[in-house]
Amino acid sequence: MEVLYFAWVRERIGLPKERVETGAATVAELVEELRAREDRYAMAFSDLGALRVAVDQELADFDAPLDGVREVAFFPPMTGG
Amino acid sequence: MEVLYFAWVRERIGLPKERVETGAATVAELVEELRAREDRYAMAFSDLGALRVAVDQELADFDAPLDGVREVAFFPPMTGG
Amino acid sequence: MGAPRIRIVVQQAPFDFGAEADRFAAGRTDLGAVVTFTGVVRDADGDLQRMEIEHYPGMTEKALEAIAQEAATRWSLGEVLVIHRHGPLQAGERIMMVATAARHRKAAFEAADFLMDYLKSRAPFWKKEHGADGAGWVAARDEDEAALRRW
Amino acid sequence: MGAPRIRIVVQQAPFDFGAEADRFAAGRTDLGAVVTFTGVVRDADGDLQRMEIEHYPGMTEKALEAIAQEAATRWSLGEVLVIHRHGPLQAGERIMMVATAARHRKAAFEAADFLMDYLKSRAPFWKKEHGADGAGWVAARDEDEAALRRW
Repeated sequence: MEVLYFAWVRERIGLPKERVETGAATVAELVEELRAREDRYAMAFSDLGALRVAVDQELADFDAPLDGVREVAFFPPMTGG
Repeated sequence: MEVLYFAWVRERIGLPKERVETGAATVAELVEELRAREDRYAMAFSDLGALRVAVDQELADFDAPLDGVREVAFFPPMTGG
Repeated sequence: MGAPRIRIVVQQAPFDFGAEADRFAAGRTDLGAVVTFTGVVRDADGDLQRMEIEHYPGMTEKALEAIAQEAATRWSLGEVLVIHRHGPLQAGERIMMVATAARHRKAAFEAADFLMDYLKSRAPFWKKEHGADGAGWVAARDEDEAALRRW
Repeated sequence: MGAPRIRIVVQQAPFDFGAEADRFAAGRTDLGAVVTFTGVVRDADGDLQRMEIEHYPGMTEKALEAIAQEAATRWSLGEVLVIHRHGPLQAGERIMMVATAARHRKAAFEAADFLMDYLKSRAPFWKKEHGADGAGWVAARDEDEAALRRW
């Protein structure tokens, strides 16, 4: 699965995207796995209320299932316009 | 005093403006004088609810005083934009 | 942000919407939001030969200026533009435009909406449609008068 | 009036606002009302060196298309245009524009307002301001999220 990071999530983790092999059933489980990796991940995911997630390029909730998903993205609230 | 007519008021009366010598104290009194002149005036002023008036180029009511006024205009509700 | 720059244009000739839009508030670094509204001659039934717009020279300019000043009193605006044509127009031609520039989008949107509501019912223009079956004055709509009560 | 013509553009290069405004819905005789909104890089404190806009290629286009389709479901629109830039921008530069064309002004105004509310909080763009004292991500505003609840 491709995992993408944008804005300050990207800056904290230090990369824009990476390939992640995971058995996580939901976004929340994926977040737990990532958090456990290193401090920079723990920092990026310290406050889920400040984060948004997209699953296969659609906005989703943290309890969204990951079955068959190719791409998950984490980012702060959007500031378009 | 100059009296101006616009849109269908102008068409009914048959002229865009005219000089009127009047002792009318208010717009309503001026309307009464004009109505008494000829049928075309009576027709143009038959329904005051369908008319608007401007006194010296400002929208006004029919009871507006005419003392010192140089220009009165009668027209239907406006349709700008 | 102080008094806005207000520009009012009343003319028979077409105006260059693209050029007006392009230069309106151009390069201002204090205004984050620009809204334009453009009114176009519609031909709903496909039989409009032309529209004639009559106006009240002298009062028109004063009324538009007053409407723009009123908008500037209610919202913090950097620039305001109103252009309105009169005379004969064809279907598809641009009749008029308003533009507002403000710090934030809410003020720019509301002020443009307000300008249009006032301009519809309080600026001395009258439209006559000439069609295959004759000509008729466009009637004011009750909802246009009602729209004024929002503000 | 059937499905509207929808055009979505996401690009780094500047866009020609005047030319886009001029050709949007040009010559249509069934659309009486055109609204445009343009967002401009503000430099409130006079110390902005540049703004960087990051986006999510692929999702951005889909999100903008979905927002435009949603507007077309809620209002009867003839044409919809959304242009949004990314990359580095200077103060005073135009970031984005939306345009809506409808029979009457209420639909055109409301749809443009709606598009902006959704675009602010639901399209994957993030702004970073670079100033004399360093750089910082622009925070989403609670009022932007609240604005969505109007619709």
